[in-house]
Amino acid sequence: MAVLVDEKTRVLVQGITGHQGRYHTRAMKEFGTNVVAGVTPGKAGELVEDVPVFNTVRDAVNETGASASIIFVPAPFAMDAVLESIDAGIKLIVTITEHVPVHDAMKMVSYAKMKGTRIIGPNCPGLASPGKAKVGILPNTVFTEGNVGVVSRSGTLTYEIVNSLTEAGIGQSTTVGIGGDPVIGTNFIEMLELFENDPDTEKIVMVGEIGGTAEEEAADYIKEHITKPVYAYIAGRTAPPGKRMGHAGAIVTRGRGTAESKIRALESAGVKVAKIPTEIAELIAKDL
Amino acid sequence: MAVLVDEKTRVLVQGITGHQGRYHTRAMKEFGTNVVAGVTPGKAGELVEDVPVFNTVRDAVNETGASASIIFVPAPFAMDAVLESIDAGIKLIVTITEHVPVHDAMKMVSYAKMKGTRIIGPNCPGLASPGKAKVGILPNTVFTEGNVGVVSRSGTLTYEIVNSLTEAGIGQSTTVGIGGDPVIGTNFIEMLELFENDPDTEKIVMVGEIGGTAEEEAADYIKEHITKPVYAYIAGRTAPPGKRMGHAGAIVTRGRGTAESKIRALESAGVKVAKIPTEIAELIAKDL
Amino acid sequence: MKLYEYMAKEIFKKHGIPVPEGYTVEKPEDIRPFEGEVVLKSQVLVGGRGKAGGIKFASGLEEARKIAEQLLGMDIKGYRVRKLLIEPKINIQKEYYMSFIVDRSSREAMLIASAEGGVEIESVPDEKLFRRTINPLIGIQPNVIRALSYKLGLTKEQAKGMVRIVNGLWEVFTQEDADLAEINPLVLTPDGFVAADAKLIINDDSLFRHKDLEIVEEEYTPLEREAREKGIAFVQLDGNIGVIANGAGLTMATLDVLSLYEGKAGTFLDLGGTDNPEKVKEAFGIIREAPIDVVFLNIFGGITKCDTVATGVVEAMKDRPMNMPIVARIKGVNEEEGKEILRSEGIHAFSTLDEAAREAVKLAGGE
Amino acid sequence: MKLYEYMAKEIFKKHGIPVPEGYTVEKPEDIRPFEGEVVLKSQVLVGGRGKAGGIKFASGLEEARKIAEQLLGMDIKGYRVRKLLIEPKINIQKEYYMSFIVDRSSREAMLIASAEGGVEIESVPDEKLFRRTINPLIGIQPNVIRALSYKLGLTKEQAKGMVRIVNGLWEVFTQEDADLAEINPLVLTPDGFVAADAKLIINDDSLFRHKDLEIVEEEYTPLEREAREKGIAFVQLDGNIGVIANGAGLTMATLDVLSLYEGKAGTFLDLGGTDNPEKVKEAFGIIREAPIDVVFLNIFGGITKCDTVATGVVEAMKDRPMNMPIVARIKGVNEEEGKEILRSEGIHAFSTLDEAAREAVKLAGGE
Repeated sequence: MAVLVDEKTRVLVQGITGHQGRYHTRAMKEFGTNVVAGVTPGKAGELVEDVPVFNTVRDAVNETGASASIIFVPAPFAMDAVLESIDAGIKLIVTITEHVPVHDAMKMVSYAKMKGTRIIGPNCPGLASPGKAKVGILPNTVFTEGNVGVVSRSGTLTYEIVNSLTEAGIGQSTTVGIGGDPVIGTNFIEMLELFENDPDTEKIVMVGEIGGTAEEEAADYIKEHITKPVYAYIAGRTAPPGKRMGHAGAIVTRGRGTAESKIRALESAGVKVAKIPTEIAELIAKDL
Repeated sequence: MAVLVDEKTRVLVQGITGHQGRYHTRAMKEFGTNVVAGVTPGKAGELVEDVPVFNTVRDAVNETGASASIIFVPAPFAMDAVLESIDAGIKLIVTITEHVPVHDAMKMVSYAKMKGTRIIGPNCPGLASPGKAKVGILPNTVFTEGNVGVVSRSGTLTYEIVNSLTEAGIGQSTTVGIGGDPVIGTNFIEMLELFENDPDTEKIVMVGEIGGTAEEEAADYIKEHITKPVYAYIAGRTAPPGKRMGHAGAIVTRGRGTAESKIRALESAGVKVAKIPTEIAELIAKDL
Repeated sequence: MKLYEYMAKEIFKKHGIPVPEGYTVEKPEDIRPFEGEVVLKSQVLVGGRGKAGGIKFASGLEEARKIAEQLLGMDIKGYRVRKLLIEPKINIQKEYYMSFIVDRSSREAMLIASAEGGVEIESVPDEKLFRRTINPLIGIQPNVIRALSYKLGLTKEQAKGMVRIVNGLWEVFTQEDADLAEINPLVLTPDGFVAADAKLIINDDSLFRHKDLEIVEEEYTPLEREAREKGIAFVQLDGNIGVIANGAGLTMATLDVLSLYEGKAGTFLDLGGTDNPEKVKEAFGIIREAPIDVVFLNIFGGITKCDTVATGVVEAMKDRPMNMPIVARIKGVNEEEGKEILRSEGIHAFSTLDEAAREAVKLAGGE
Repeated sequence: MKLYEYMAKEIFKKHGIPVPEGYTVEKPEDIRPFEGEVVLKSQVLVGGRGKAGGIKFASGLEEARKIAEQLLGMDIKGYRVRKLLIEPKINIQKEYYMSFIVDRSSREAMLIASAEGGVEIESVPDEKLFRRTINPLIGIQPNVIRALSYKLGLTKEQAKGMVRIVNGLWEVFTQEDADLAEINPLVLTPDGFVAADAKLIINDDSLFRHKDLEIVEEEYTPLEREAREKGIAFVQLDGNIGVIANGAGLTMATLDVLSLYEGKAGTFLDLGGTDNPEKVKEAFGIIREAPIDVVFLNIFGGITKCDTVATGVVEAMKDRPMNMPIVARIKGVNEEEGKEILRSEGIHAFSTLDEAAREAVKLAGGE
């Protein structure tokens, strides 16, 4: 088992005929993912990496039984693509697209909640369950099977950390990049809950960053509900206030969202917080 | 046990200072219901039947821990009252108000779904679990404790049927009037599911009427999911097409929604369908 | 409330849906000179006007006025033609169907469209229909219009034109609180899509926020209209037993039971939850105008009390005696008191619906 | 994108929120004759203008022009005053606070209001704040405005006036795609509520659908602006190590690790997911303009390949050599090839962030 995606997941790629869509369709297939369909309006009948393309998500679902979708559609059209998948009955939607307007993000997240659909992202690298499936753009090479669940607001930093886990012989159950935007479909708490309930996950790694209070809320949740050991790294200790550090969500405003506050909250919840990214692997190795 | 309401339910009355609100606050209390608060904007501090009145639902919830609400607010303001309760965290909202615009009904039902709140109604008499609590305007005198669950689109007709059950010595677990409007918060299927899972309910009575296809859909559901015996009565066999028979939802349009179609569907799902309302009690008595 | 075609078209236009440039006349001489051909459309609140001869074409002013002469005052399925909508004839390339309705099952709106327009939508096979529920909180989204355009086989250019139509009709449906907003046929012309016909039913319960709408009453009989004004749920039927009961479900059930004994109701009158004697008097005021032979009163007293209803009946009779027999069935709270009150007026009250119904049918001459 | 007060007020007005009737000037002589008193408000994108002397009152034209002379060109917390907003002084009965923000926790909007306006909202104690999440699909409802009015202790008359303000600000927030829409103070005058100040931050990602908005760039340094135009995520900092990394999180982590070894970053430059050599060259083009002593390149090759990034670096150097040392840390896909390419240009590439950071700090003179 793993969380959210496994070998039974039937993946649909929205925006499959674009550069990113094509590239990652191949990469996902190479990872072992069962990519069953693609959607690009007007391109029905084409094949991309042997995957049939449809005009609409509903056509794709009807023909292929797709159960999860990954969105590579440009930001102005991303909400529409997500809503299309929700209405077609897709239950997991991974939104890779960055620069989605925040009001669009709020709307699609509310609508997904109403319809019982889980959104990961936007502005996220997606997720990977090594040995099973990947619905995302994470590099295939860094993973190895195991029982550490990883949840992160960042992309490359996550690959770095997962890679160091792999190099230290520590495998992962599922790695999820939840996205760097202020409004995201699935947050730390929701992922922690999934990992807590996943029999294949024994330890949890949480990679946070400055901005918002998601890490503080996660710390409260960990104190109350998480029995598995949690390790964390928080990026942005030295970021100046008022400056957006690359991610739309990574900003300290009006004294809120500092790394110190997050680290303090996590430590008081019993989480081991690493000082540099690669230290997480060391902290876990020590506990083995 | 009973479904939806019992002795632990803490009831809030929205529109408590109106004629209907006052009258039914007393009637609910006489039934044994724990009515803890009322809301009428501008009337905070008053008492109605010893129940404290608040300006807002949130105030009422904070002060009294109200968990269910009953709405007597006039139709133009009913949606706002329902939304106020949803946002204040109320999880069961019984909307007595009739003539709620259908677009308002659609909106509030969608919003309730997003927020995990159950709406009963609008345009309904509410529900009663004899010996426990009543959140509604059903007459106190017709009920007796037992294990028949009753679900109905109508008001007086339900009282008539419940009364005949009581006279025949057949008690009820919970009686729910789901409302006579085209768009309602809780439908037959959802009530059937609740009754199926309620250990105190052994038999189910379903009172339908012309209009829509809710009874046909319920019949399909019964075939698949309901193991308890179901008895039904359908009103409107002789209603002419195109005419709205009192209830906004009771209309045969374009050949859809006829009593014949409903009766046929229910009978083919193994439901015993009575020819006159009081026959239900006889059918159940025969099976005892 | 059903609107006339010309009213619906005015509203459609306001929301950006192209409609033919027309005007209404009530007299043949009001038809203005025109070039080309016009269509004269009888304004009645009933379907099938065309087949009934209510829609005609004319090539010149004289012909148009002659046809108008025939149409105005004509009876179409019981509705008198009082107004004609005069429009230039449109150049039809293809006819489509489109509507939004309230979908009870999903509790959302539903968009229905078809490349087979101009016919009754019920006759179009399911596989040729585009049906999609539209959540009222999220509204119409581009992906839905895209899917619709694929299903209808539109060209790219046509699909672009469709955006305006779908969004416009959604605006009509939601902002005007419609039960139904329908374009049939939606016509493709060389200039794009045009709503050749328009059907709009406004949700009755929302009329309080559409004060600007002209009230259309023609779909009711005079007696129904009177009841409506008094806030009484009343439907005129074609039997001779005048049914008054309390609660819509119970009133329907009363009709059904009468029919079991071969009786036929002439009215459906739902007193509702009231036991206000004034309301009861008003109800009798309505029902005495209906062409019936017997009154059948069926009351289940729950919140409503049987004795107060009975008092209302007696008062109504004192005001103005009924010149026909009254059969009552009274059950529930204060049943005995109610029966006693009625008995004082010589009305026999039964306890069971069954007995009472048989008696009413007998008196109505049905048995 | 932060808007100037005068721009925000124009937008507020469009959505029905009363604002003082003002105009902007860039020269003192453009101030028009007036009666009574005016306020001259420096238009800068930074809070605390008042305390910094950027807001002044004047009673006559001459005085106003004299004050304008002083204000225009003045420096407020690093921002030059180029424009003044001239408004009639308003009659303040009471000051309130109101704003809509994006609430990350609830993933909905949040309405914040307080009867204590005109001060920093952070300084208002929690129990004096009205806070309510507003779902974007359902929007503002009457019950919320009612609750707000009770909390703020408004009279019935005032509560009526508040409806327009809350609905207007919600319209601004949603239709203009705002991150923040704030009125502070919201002033109660004898004529009702007026937005005495206006703050509006438009969500950067939504600018594509607000083409009509004048672009405000002053919140960035010239170099940041240049990076922005090239689509590079870049922040200017006050240290002397120029950090380039791929991925926002990794770039932040790089800054943090440098700081662990007492080094200080002078730039935050996120290459993003790209390994396009052109982009790498552009990044070097930006960073060479920053006042730094060392470049620190930190690449984790996942999807991005180390060798293509290295090629980009080498090409950038060939185009125009850097006159400072470059420390690289390269890890991941095609790591060895990447290192080899860099070595050919005399750049030493480390495998661990730790080692590389120490080296960079040493070269920057920090150790």
